[in-house]
Amino acid sequence: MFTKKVKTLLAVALPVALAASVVVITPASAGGTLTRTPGQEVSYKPYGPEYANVATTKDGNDACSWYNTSKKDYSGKTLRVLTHAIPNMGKPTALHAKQFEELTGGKVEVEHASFGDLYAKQLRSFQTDTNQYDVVFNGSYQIGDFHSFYAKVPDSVTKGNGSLATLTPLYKELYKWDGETKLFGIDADRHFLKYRTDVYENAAAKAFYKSKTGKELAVPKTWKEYNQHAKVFNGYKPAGQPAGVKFSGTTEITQKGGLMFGAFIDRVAPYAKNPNVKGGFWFDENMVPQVNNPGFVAGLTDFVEATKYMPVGGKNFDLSKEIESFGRGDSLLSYTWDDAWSKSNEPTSPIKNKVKAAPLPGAEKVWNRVTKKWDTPKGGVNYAPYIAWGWSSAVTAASPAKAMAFDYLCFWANEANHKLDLTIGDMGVNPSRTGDFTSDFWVKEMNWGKPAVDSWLSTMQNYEKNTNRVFDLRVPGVSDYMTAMENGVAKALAGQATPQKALDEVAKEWNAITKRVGITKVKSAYQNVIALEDNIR
Amino acid sequence: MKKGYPRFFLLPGLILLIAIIIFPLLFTIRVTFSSWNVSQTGLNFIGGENWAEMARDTRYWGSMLRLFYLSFLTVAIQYALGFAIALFAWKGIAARRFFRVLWLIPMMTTPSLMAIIWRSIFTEDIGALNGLLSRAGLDPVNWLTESGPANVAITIAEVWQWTPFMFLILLAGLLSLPKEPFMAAAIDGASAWKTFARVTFPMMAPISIGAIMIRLIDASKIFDSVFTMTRGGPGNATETPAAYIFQRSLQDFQIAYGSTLALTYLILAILTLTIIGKVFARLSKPRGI
Amino acid sequence: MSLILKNVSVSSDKDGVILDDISFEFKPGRIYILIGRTTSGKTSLMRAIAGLLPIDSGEITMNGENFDEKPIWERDVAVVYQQFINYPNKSVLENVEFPLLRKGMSKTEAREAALASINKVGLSDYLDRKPAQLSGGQQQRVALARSLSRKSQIMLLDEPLMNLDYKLREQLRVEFREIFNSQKDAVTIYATTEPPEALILGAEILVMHEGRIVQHGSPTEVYEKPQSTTVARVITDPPMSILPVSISNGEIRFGDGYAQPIPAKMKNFKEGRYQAGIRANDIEIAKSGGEKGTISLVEVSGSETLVYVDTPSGEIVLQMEGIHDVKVGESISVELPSNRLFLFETNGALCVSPDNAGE
Amino acid sequence: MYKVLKATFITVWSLFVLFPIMWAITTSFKPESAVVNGATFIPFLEFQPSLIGWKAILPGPDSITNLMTPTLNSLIVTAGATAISLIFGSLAAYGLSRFTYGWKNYSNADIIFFFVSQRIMPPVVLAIPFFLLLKQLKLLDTHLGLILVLTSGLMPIVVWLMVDFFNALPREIDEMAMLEGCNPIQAFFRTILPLSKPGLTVAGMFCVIFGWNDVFFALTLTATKVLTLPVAVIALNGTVTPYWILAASTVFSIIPLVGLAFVIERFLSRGSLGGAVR
Repeated sequence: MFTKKVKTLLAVALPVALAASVVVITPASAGGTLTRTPGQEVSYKPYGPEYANVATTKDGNDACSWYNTSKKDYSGKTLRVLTHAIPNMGKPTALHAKQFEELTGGKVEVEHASFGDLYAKQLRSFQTDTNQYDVVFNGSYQIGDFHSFYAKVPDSVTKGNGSLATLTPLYKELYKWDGETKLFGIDADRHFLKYRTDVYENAAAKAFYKSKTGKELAVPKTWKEYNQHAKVFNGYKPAGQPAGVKFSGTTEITQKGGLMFGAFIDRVAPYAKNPNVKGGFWFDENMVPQVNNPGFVAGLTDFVEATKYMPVGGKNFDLSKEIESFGRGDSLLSYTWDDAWSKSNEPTSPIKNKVKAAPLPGAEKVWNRVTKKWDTPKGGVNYAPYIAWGWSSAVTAASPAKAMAFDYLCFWANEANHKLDLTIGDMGVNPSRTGDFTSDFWVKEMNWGKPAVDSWLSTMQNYEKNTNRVFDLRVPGVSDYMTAMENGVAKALAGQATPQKALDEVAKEWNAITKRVGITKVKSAYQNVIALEDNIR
Repeated sequence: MKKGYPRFFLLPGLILLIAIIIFPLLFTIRVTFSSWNVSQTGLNFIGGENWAEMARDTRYWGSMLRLFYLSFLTVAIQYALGFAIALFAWKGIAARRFFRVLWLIPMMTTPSLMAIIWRSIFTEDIGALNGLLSRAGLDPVNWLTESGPANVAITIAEVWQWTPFMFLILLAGLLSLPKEPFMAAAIDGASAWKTFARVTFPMMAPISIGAIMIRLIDASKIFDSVFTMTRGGPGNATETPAAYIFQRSLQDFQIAYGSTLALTYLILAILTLTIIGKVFARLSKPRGI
Repeated sequence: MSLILKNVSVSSDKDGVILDDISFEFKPGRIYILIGRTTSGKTSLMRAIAGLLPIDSGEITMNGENFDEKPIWERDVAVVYQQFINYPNKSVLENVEFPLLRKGMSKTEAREAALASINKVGLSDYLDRKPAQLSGGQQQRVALARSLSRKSQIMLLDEPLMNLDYKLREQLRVEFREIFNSQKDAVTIYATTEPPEALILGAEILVMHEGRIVQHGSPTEVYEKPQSTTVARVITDPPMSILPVSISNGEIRFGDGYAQPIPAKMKNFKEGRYQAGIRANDIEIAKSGGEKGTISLVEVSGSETLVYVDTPSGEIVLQMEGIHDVKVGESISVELPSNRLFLFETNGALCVSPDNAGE
Repeated sequence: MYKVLKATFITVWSLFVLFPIMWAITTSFKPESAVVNGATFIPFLEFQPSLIGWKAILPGPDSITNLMTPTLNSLIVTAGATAISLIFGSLAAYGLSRFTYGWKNYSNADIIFFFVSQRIMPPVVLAIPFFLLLKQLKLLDTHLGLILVLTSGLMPIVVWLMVDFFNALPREIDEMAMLEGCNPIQAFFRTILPLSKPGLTVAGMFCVIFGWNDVFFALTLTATKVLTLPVAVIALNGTVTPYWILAASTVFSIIPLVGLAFVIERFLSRGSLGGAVR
């Protein structure tokens, strides 16, 4: 009964499949179909109506410009690419794959996966020597798990007029492992504070705050202030509030498995990252986890308190819900990645021009793990921004087509593409090169408000200069450490354990992970993180 | 009869199944004695460390307990509701065919996709349910961030998805019942309730047991709804073994430890289901058909 | 050249012994009637011959070939079941053709033979019907036609008339006799619980009890000289009344009461305890004397009346021609003519049977 | 009273069944703004319907993903796994129904339990070993590989259903066939199989439902070539959850199976499902 159906199915399917393969093969046999001249205009418009409103730009002079790429011939060769779901990274990867195919005649197969699957799929491929992919995408914090499976990025890309030559110095460092560039950085993320100007720059709101607290309202300098503002304005109705949207104090990432560890680190760092204590933020010299020291506990206690001032459902927000919630005007304050920021600057945003950026809040005290005492910071506030990971990609060490793979990535991120990708919000490409930090581009080409852009750019430059920064735990097993931490934090947020008890459990779990992964392995990897934390490189 | 013929029937299926399953099973057993994780690839030998760790893993045993009530509760509700609607769809209902089709539909949907739809219904800020509540002037409920409501939400999603399975099996069973006992009951003047208790229900016992067992097996793997809707949260309030094993094995990539948990789970599940099966068999015997 | 069973035994865990050391030679061209109670092993014996029931020990040979080594489908045994077994998804014609095609007949040959066979059982008008669209009797005729058309060497019929109505039975019995007799080379074994059927079909009777063949012989032989009370009970319908008696002082005495002088045939017997059997139609209502009892049940069947009488010695069943007006609970005396008595040892073995017992 | 209760129950249950489906359908016609700014229910009144979700998944200039190839893959994989499970599963079920197998202390009941117990193992655990197995067999990202793996989960259902079904068919039919010159294999194929259509249909439907809806194995064991429909839909779950696209894809992917509900109902009404589950 079924065999009959299968036969009919095949009778239909086979000709279709054959026809499809003919279409693919035809241009390949003739090499690239697209011919380019130097400096010719680059436009995404031919690639679908969704790109109709995207600006055009001149082709760059870099090594992987459209013109230079069109000179290559990869006819008959195939690249296997594993990337994130559409649109974030998935969209540019697919777009540039199509363009690359047209320019070089090669074939680029793109597989999309959710963030969790992205990690699992490549790790599985690597651990079992299956060699399924030539190019993979990842979060740069996972470098500790993956570095040995990745090929070194050639100097032609990182130096001279390669695509990565203009990365800011901080990010050049972040894509290295033991001094070798292993990640192809196409994005750079920072966490920063986003606040609503229709409260912070509004006389009525300021008066309201003063009447409630007796203090002047200013952009929060500490997490204590952050929480207090959230508390006072929870349920308030700002002047520019979109109709029908309830206002609450703060929108944060609170769901375990939803990148909540990033939010937690933001809140904890200024309490626990002491500029006068060198040699480790996450662990001490003897690899004793610091995750349950009073600094971490203080940060978590704030976090737990803040859940009272979150919008409905706010205790179960992953990154996407955070973006969505703050983007529609749910709350006064938010922090973490750039996305919510971009969202609120989009032309259709209900809170356009009502949001500004500022550095992450600090703390009025900071734990000293050596003296086991709270220190009072210089200037009264300890700032310790978390330099969060961003999207990166890599060419696998086992790939039989490394040259083509690097050419593809280099093209992906060439000057012209990078510039256009920056303007398309949902692609997930954020400023990471020296040229990205001029307000002209954002104000003129993107039509963002100048005050907002200025506050944002100065925040980012502030981070480049700050010397008391926290970085991801870039060691093997980082996912284990982070999920264990998230699980403990989630328990505290849900009220199932006190912050101290929850983090004590995490510390116990961390010891087990360290033991499992191997203390020497973790320790030696952690030295690289310490170098970043202590500004040794 | 020669042995060849009986073998001809059983062996191809059995061998195919064993061939598919034997390697994964043996591999899983072997890997539990290794430390395969994200940074240690391959089958080294570390003795019973994983097993010892599991014994201490309160999160695992907590999820196991949770599974017990979650699976028994959902299957019990599914059975009761499934039986009820099967009785209604059996006879004496207008537009019978319409209702039968309608009530079957949830089973046809992809659980992992429906879990996303359920998430969009229960999501507290933009979800349908709180939207309706607010329109009715009621306060929103923390469907996914409070332990009680979160368990209710998952139960609702599971009941929606799988009651039709019970419904289908039970309705088919009802339709195949012989007519004579019902006539006899009618002649005796038994009330509707008595007919159900004395005739329908006992005659449906064997089929009920089969359906319940299969559902219990599948329900013990509750994963899609939990992982998509709450990720096991708030805290660990809705985490089931399948979700926890998924976290350990595929998110944290602790292949060895995850396999240890899974193997234990498998053994416990087989034991429990065997016992349940025996109990059912005994319960249904005295009334026998 | 015949079907020979040698020491065939089958036992099972659940029901104990099913067939107990059966040895018998079935000759071709003959009809054997297996008679016995429902669980006496008739069906099991047939299933063993057909190969459906594996035997534990012993040997079955057909024409000198060891049957045990032959699988069912090579034994060429035709079976008609008491239930009407046909292929539900095939039409009447297809049902009958099926075994013929399996035997390797060409399509035209098979069709011809099938049509002839269907004609024989009178179903020519129903060729295209599915079995479920036929009455019970018609279904059984399809089954018969299927078996008959095969012309097998062995034909087994397991109470084929059991589930049919009276008239059809009568009719088919007669037809059977003709059909069976026309199959010169085949061994036909016919199982039944009903003695009249056995008598009508004639041939050789095998009486089965508890997995054994307890007596075999021609119908008259078995009927006149049942070798035990068991056989007597099985072979007699309505059932033979069997009562304890004692012989002493030239008298035969039922229980403690009713006594008669011993008939000539029993003169030589020692005094002591025996069992006496008597057929229902040999019993009469006593005009005077006789064994006294109470009527417990009255059955009218056709033109005869069966009266069950409880007496101090045991239950007595008598058959009377015509319809009689007797009521349950009435006292009655019955006369048990001594010249019609079968005398058995207390262990059941036959001592003596009356003259012309078959009448 | 009873009638009122019954009518109420039927109404409430039907609404409950319909609600998520209606919600999915309305959501699939919502623009982003009607989703992320709070719940909306009534088209035109509360939101302006938009085809953005549907355009994203159907072929056309606005398509962000190709669901046609995945649909074809799902069809092939489901049909293949169903066919193999039905063939091998019903053979085994017939054997288990008609013959007695014994090995040491294990009886037919134990063998049946062995089959059914294959469903107990959570697929999560089997992901890695299956991955290694298929890698060794060079079957990763192939239809056959996925079909084999799915078969291990579907065959138990077939065996479970078909053993009961065959038990309900009179043994005398296959005995008769054997007496009439069929060996057991011929008896099965010529007489039992034609009688088993209702049972096979039900078992096949369960296979189709469970096979079509599998996500986990398809996610783990395939990449670009054998992307199945549910996996393609789940891969749309990006940084921002596009509920309107997901809802459209969900509706799209359940349409073929809702057709099955009609088929099942027809079988029910004809009563031919009866013996299938006894």
